[in-house]
Amino acid sequence: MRPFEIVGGDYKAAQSVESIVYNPKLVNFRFVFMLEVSNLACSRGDHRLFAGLSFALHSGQVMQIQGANGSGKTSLLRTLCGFIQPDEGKIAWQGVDVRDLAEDYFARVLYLGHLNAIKDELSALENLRISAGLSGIKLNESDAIAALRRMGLKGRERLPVKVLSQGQRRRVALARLLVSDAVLWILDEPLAALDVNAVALIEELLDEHLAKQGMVIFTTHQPLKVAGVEMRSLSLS
Amino acid sequence: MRPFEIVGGDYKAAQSVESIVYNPKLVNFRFVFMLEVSNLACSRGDHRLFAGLSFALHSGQVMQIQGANGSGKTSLLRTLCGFIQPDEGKIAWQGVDVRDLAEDYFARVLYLGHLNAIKDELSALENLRISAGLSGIKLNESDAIAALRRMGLKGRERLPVKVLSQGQRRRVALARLLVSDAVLWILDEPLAALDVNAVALIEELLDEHLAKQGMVIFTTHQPLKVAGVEMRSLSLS
Amino acid sequence: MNKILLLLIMVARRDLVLAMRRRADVLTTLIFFVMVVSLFPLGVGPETDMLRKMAPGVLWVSALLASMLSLGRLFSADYLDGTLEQMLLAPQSLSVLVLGKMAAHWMVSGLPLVLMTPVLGLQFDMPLKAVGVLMLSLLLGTPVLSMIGAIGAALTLGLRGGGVLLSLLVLPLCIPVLIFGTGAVGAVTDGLGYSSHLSLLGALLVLAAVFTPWVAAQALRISME
Amino acid sequence: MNKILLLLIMVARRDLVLAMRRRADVLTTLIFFVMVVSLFPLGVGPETDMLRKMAPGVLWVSALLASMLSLGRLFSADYLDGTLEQMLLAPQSLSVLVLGKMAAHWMVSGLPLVLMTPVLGLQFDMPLKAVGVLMLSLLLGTPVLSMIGAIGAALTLGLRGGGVLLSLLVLPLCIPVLIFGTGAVGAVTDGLGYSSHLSLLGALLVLAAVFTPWVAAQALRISME
Amino acid sequence: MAINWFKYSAPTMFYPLAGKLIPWFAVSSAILFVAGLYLGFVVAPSDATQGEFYRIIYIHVPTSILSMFLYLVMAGYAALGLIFNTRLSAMMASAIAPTGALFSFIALWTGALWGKPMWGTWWVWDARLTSELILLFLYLGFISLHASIDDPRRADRAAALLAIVGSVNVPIIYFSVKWWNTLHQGSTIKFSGTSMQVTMQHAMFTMLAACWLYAAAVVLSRVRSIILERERHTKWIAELSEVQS
Amino acid sequence: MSLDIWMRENPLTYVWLGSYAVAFLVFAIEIAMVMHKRKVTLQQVRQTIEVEESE
Ligand code: HEM
Ligand SMILES: Nc1ncnc2c1ncn2[C@@H]1O[C@H](COP(=O)(O)OP(=O)(O)OP(=O)(O)O)[C@@H](O)[C@H]1O
Ligand SMILES: Nc1ncnc2c1ncn2[C@@H]1O[C@H](COP(=O)(O)OP(=O)(O)OP(=O)(O)O)[C@@H](O)[C@H]1O
Ligand SMILES: [Mg+2]
Ligand SMILES: [Mg+2]
Repeated sequence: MRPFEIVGGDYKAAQSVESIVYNPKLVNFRFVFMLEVSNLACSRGDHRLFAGLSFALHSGQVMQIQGANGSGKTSLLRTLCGFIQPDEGKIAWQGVDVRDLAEDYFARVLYLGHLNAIKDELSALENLRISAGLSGIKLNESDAIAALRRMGLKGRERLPVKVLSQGQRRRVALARLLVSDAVLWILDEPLAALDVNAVALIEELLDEHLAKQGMVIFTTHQPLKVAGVEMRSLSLS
Repeated sequence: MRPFEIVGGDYKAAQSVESIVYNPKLVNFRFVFMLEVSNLACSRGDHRLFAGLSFALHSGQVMQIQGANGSGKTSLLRTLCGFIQPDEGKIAWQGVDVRDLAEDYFARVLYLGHLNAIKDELSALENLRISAGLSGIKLNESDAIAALRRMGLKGRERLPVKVLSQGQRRRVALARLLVSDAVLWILDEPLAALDVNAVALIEELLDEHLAKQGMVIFTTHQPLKVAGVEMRSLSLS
Repeated sequence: MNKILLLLIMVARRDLVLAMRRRADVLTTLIFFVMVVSLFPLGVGPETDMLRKMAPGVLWVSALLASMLSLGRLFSADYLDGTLEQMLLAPQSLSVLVLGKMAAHWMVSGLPLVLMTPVLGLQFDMPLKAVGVLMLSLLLGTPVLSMIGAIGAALTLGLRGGGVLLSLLVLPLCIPVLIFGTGAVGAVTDGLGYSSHLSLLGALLVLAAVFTPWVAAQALRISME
Repeated sequence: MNKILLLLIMVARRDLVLAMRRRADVLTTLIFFVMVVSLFPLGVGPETDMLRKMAPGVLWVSALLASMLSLGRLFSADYLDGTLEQMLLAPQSLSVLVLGKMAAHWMVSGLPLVLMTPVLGLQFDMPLKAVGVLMLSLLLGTPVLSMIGAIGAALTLGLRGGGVLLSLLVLPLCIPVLIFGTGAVGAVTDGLGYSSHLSLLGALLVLAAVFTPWVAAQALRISME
Repeated sequence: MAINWFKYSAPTMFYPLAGKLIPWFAVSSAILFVAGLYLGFVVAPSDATQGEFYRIIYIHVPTSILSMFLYLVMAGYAALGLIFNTRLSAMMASAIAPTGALFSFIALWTGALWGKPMWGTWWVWDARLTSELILLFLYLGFISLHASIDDPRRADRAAALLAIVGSVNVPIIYFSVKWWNTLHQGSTIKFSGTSMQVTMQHAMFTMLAACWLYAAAVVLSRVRSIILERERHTKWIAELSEVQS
Repeated sequence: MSLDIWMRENPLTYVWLGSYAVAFLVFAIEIAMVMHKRKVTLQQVRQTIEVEESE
């Protein structure tokens, strides 16, 4: 199986390389991507959460959004995903406004919010395969099981998710990281409810993703270390 | 205002001291309480989570339940609350089986689970007053506001909870700790979604509660320190 | 006793506040009722005679539907956000809490319908006396619907295998209410005595008020395990 | 094209699997339908002539209400657990996803009613030909109800008063379907041609299939903000 | 020189303009109401078949027509707001809705009152009546949806979508109801054949104009409040004289 | 029945009271509501401005 390789420097060419049967473990985003945020402002209700926010994130970089409870971290991440219309400012992917790119941008993004996006009635296995399907990846059963095992869910793959513990549910959601081909990971408190082993695993996953030139933006109130690259951080007041 | 004082050694006498207009800050449980768990066993589905679990907790003591994701911490806490019937074993409060005590035991317990038990449509203020009302405490508005302010929710007291951030919602739920007269606090990951300031506040609250001879059982995957008393810990495999 | 009453009022008020938070809420239940009632002529055709005969049945069925539709939220919201756990842990009788919730549900979804009935009755060209009896029968019957419905709502909370069977059991329980309710109106238009129907409804109401809170409370405990 | 079809099937299958997991949901829609239809003879009285005349209207209104009853869950479960966010982020057309969900909803809440119709029609002593036309009209009409309903469900996402507000928005929009549907049956019992009614229903179906997925997708984007 | 229409689509410009227009609309509406009532009740003769009862027409028809017209206007503004993302259009739409609903309520009420002496019943399930009732439901749906959503921007957009879908549906509803009804009941009690007398026409048009002006005045005044409410954090609001006093 | 008789005897009163009086009452209520809303909004706006200035 050939890995999914994008070697050109042209964005449109990169866009057209699609639906290759691929092995996520071998993916290497050799193409250089860039997310550029300029002068972003967002308010909820009467509160102005942030304004004049500008930064750029390139392939292989990781950024932590810091801030107290209610400072607007989640709102920022959701704005980056396009759920919230910013009051002002622009978010550009490869220089193009993400609202114009729409689905072409979404295909590059993996978002994991406070909510796990899993169905209580379905098993971990079904959940993972369906959410992969939604992001356009056909995942066969054995790959899915392998991913769940790596997340420490051995023996729980076929239980309905509603009987799992809080941490196990979060692990099911996080298993998407293992099977996704997205470049930009947007993670909102990925460590919530996880025990120490799981935290170490997530750190490992981030390292792997960054090593193959992925990009990560995340928030967390717990300490999280990445090896190899410098972690940038952005503080919301 | 006189604090709520129980000075006798007789359980029944303690039970009859009820509905005194009281100031939670002055409460001091001088009566010695005891929770006794003997030979407890619990299984969910085909999994035996724990068996032969025995311990006793006295006034002024704190215990952390430790264990990996899915090891049964939440199940244990819910068993202690009486939501789950144990397979074997007994839970006794002051030597009496809690199932026989029923409401008399519930009046002593404050449980905070993974779920916040707050209503999205109501404001933080209304939520707090209602949940206090449910546990039999009449809370006037200024006390409730004071409690919410202490939880760092100044200016958000009257917003519908659904617009609050994840951490702010958790703080609303935790504000119950400030207004409750329960002896035994059962806290399931109280630190989830909280920022560092809030974690420090919770530690402070636990110290206060223990200092006035309360009891605490909690789980957490994050480090948490209590001053003054030795923290006991129980590991589920 | 006094304490129990206070608790009941507190719980009911909480649910009413929740409902009133959207002032449109109560109004929409009402409009729903009006709309369902108006749909039937559209389906059946505009012949006045037939419509007049159908009227009590249509109004009763619509009232049943209106209260059914809002039943789903009775416990499930509390279940999903964890409030129900806290209620089970409350140091007071769970039955009283449940009764409070039932009362609030009726005030939001039953009472407004009763008050709206005269207008709709006139749309169907019902005689005035029949409208009066219809209102009375609804006044006695809709609380029973809320109470029986609460049992169903409590049982369908956990929804494992047994849920299906149980919801099957609850729906037919509402039939007697419907039969007595429409029977009373039928009797008055036929010139017969309607008081026996109404007193039967009253008996159902008393019976329901005594037993359903306890049953629903037990159902809740079962569903929560 | 092929890819879109695959996606559509995947989404629909997912929703069907979910519905089957909670079999109670499917059954309650059906039971609700049967109950409402059967309640009418109880409320209206046993005159065969009148019942026969009412039958198509009653069946249609009940079908409309039954599909309304299950609409609340169409998106709200996905909304509450965060799946909807993921759907908005899917690198495929949201309209197709929505169409898939509509199809699944119809198969769960519309199709069973159509299949149940003959039994209920005979209960009302309808002539066989009328029952056939009724089934056909339901077959064409219930998908439109699901589609229009989906718009309402998307607009009321996450709002309190969901179910009832939803019906308030959707029921007026569904009236043409109801009228053409019952009109077809009325025409056949009056010995007139029914094909024009059915072809109008068909036209509504095509129109709805073309526009509603897009509208509902827009509504979802608005509601998620 | 071309007029810059977009100039007045900014709330800053529209607010004072509306303030200036409202008194004119209000006063001329009042005058026309008085004139219309005079024409209708004093000048116009009583009808041959309906006697005095027909005089309900002078309030019934204008309100009926306006209730339908206002829905179109509302949907139009809503569509503008949705497509061009102009703040003012959405505010106009939500300002029109209550007035439209009240007009359709009055149309229903006066119609019912007319029905009693003419048809002997308050209500029949006639095509016109039924579609007017549905129109009221559509208005109420718009208002309820708007009121149920806290965030005004989201409320505007959601309600706009509903209004547009509704406006597509209104003609379908009208024709379906009309067709459904004619199966059972021929055209009944309208002014069969007899063309309306000239004075009656004058009276009716006067009343129509009065109602129209009234609606304009009320809607503009309501939209001014909405502008104030929505823009209360901006500087130009703080500088308004009525705010500072 | 009694309404029918009264109606036939006093058609103009019926028309006036029934439709015009109700219609103008509705208009009056709407006007009052609009004016009340303006008053309340102005108050609200002044309040927010005060709060913002004090911050
Ligand atoms: C609740 C009952 C009624 C409702 C909802 C209603 C509704 C309407 C509506 C919506 C219109 C405007 C139609 C148009 O401009 O094309 C209208 C016009 C009219 N209505 Fe009614 N109506 C009712 C009862 C009556 C009654 C009882 C009469 C007389 C016996 C009547 C006589 C008229 C006349 C003469 C017009 C003007 C016709 C025209 O210009 O085309 N209406 N009505
Ligand atoms: N309608 C509103 N009115 C006022 N304030 C609002 C409104 N909606 C949201 N907010 C505020 O906006 C902020 C949203 O914060 P957000 O969820 O982005 O925080 P966060 O940084 O993710 O916090 P956490 O660490 O707790 O998850 C909160 O402070 C909330 O109170
Ligand atoms: N029906 C069932 N069949 C099999 N296993 C089950 C069933 N129900 C629950 N379990 C298992 O029971 C355990 C419940 O654990 P519990 O929620 O108590 O864990 P926890 O220690 O609180 O974990 P966390 O730290 O993730 O919150 C999980 O491992 C779950 O997989
Ligand atoms: Mg957050
Ligand atoms: Mg747990």
